[in-house]
Amino acid sequence: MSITVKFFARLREQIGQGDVTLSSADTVQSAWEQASNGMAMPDNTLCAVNMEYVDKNATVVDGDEVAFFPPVTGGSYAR
Amino acid sequence: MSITVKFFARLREQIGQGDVTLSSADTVQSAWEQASNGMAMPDNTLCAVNMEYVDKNATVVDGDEVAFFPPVTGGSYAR
Amino acid sequence: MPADIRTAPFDPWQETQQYQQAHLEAGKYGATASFVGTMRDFNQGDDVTSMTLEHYPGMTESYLGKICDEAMQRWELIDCLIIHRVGEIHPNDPIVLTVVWSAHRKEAFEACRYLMEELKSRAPFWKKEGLENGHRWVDKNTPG
Amino acid sequence: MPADIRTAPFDPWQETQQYQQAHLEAGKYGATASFVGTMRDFNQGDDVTSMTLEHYPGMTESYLGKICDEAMQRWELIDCLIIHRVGEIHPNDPIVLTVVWSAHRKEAFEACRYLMEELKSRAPFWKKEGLENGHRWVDKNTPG
Repeated sequence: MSITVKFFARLREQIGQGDVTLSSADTVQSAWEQASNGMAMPDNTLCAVNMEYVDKNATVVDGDEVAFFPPVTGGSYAR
Repeated sequence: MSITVKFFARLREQIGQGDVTLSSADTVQSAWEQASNGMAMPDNTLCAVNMEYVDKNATVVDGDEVAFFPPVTGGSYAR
Repeated sequence: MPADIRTAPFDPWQETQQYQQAHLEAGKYGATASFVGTMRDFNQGDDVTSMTLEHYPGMTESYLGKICDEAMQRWELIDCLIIHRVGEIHPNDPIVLTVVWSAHRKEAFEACRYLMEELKSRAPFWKKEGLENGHRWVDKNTPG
Repeated sequence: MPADIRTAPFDPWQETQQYQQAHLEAGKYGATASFVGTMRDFNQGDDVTSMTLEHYPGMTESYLGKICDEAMQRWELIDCLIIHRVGEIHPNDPIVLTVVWSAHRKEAFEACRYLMEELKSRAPFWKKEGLENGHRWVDKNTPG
């Protein structure tokens, strides 16, 4: 079994990869640490486990999909 | 010259006519009295002079169009 | 910024699309809020068989135009559209369409709702329900 | 009550009409409130040449569905529709459509605005502006 880590948008580009597979991780924070190539987690980072928003201290179990992304900017677009 | 009086909706049916021409009237109230066949003005009647809402004490001058109607009920329809 | 009275059924989505294509400059509006009021079924336990909307020709157009003007002054909008049916109306017929185009969504939402609230309280329309034998005037607007 | 992601341009008015015809029961809804967010011009004094919307496939659909569910629970509604574009977007392209059908207008207006506010704050979309040489992520949503 394993844990899938996904990075989106700016974070994916900064970390240099979108998908990482970990053999294990206890929390969202520890998944970040193992997968982020040493980059500190930006304060405004949003975290999800299995596509639900969670706190970075949330527990992770085998088989989970953990995702990290910047604040969302959907909807209309006006400059 | 003359004053045109119009009744709409329920008022038109109650009074029995939609358009009345008067030779003169000083106020909206007096136009009602002359044109309404003796019917008292219902409390919730709305009055307009030349298609602008006015008070029933508003002055009327030669050539004006005076209208009387019940509360408005436009927009959608839900029972 | 037209305020139209229609005596025949209209398709609110087609009207919106056509108006937008004809009158709005591409790339300038970011937000479009619209409302459609539709005739619901008569058949809710009584004997209403039809519905007719009377209006005060001239004053109606004038007030719908005024309400658009007021919205344009109160919010920063690009354009407004109001279409209102009159005459005999059948279930599922659109009765009223209000559309607002603006740069941002807050203004569009607020102004669209304003158009509907003002229209319902000030534009000279009266609803009459047809019954099996005769008719009756609808005295009060429905809330909300 | 679908929440659709589209990778190609869509016509919000045609979508609304088609959805309504296919899924809404005639004569049951009295109020339809809708919102369309459209891509505005890039050309406002800087060098943006394109816009791309990235999303989190799976989570996006799940959150749009959740937002519809919440609106259906919070207000008495008949149906909701959300369509959102992703990928490369051009000026004047519709980006998002939200539609709410209900018996009365208050619920339709409130729920339609709720869908947009929740979508903007919770659905996992990210905007990227293409520049002459490279690109940049849009960090903050516009207010209103």
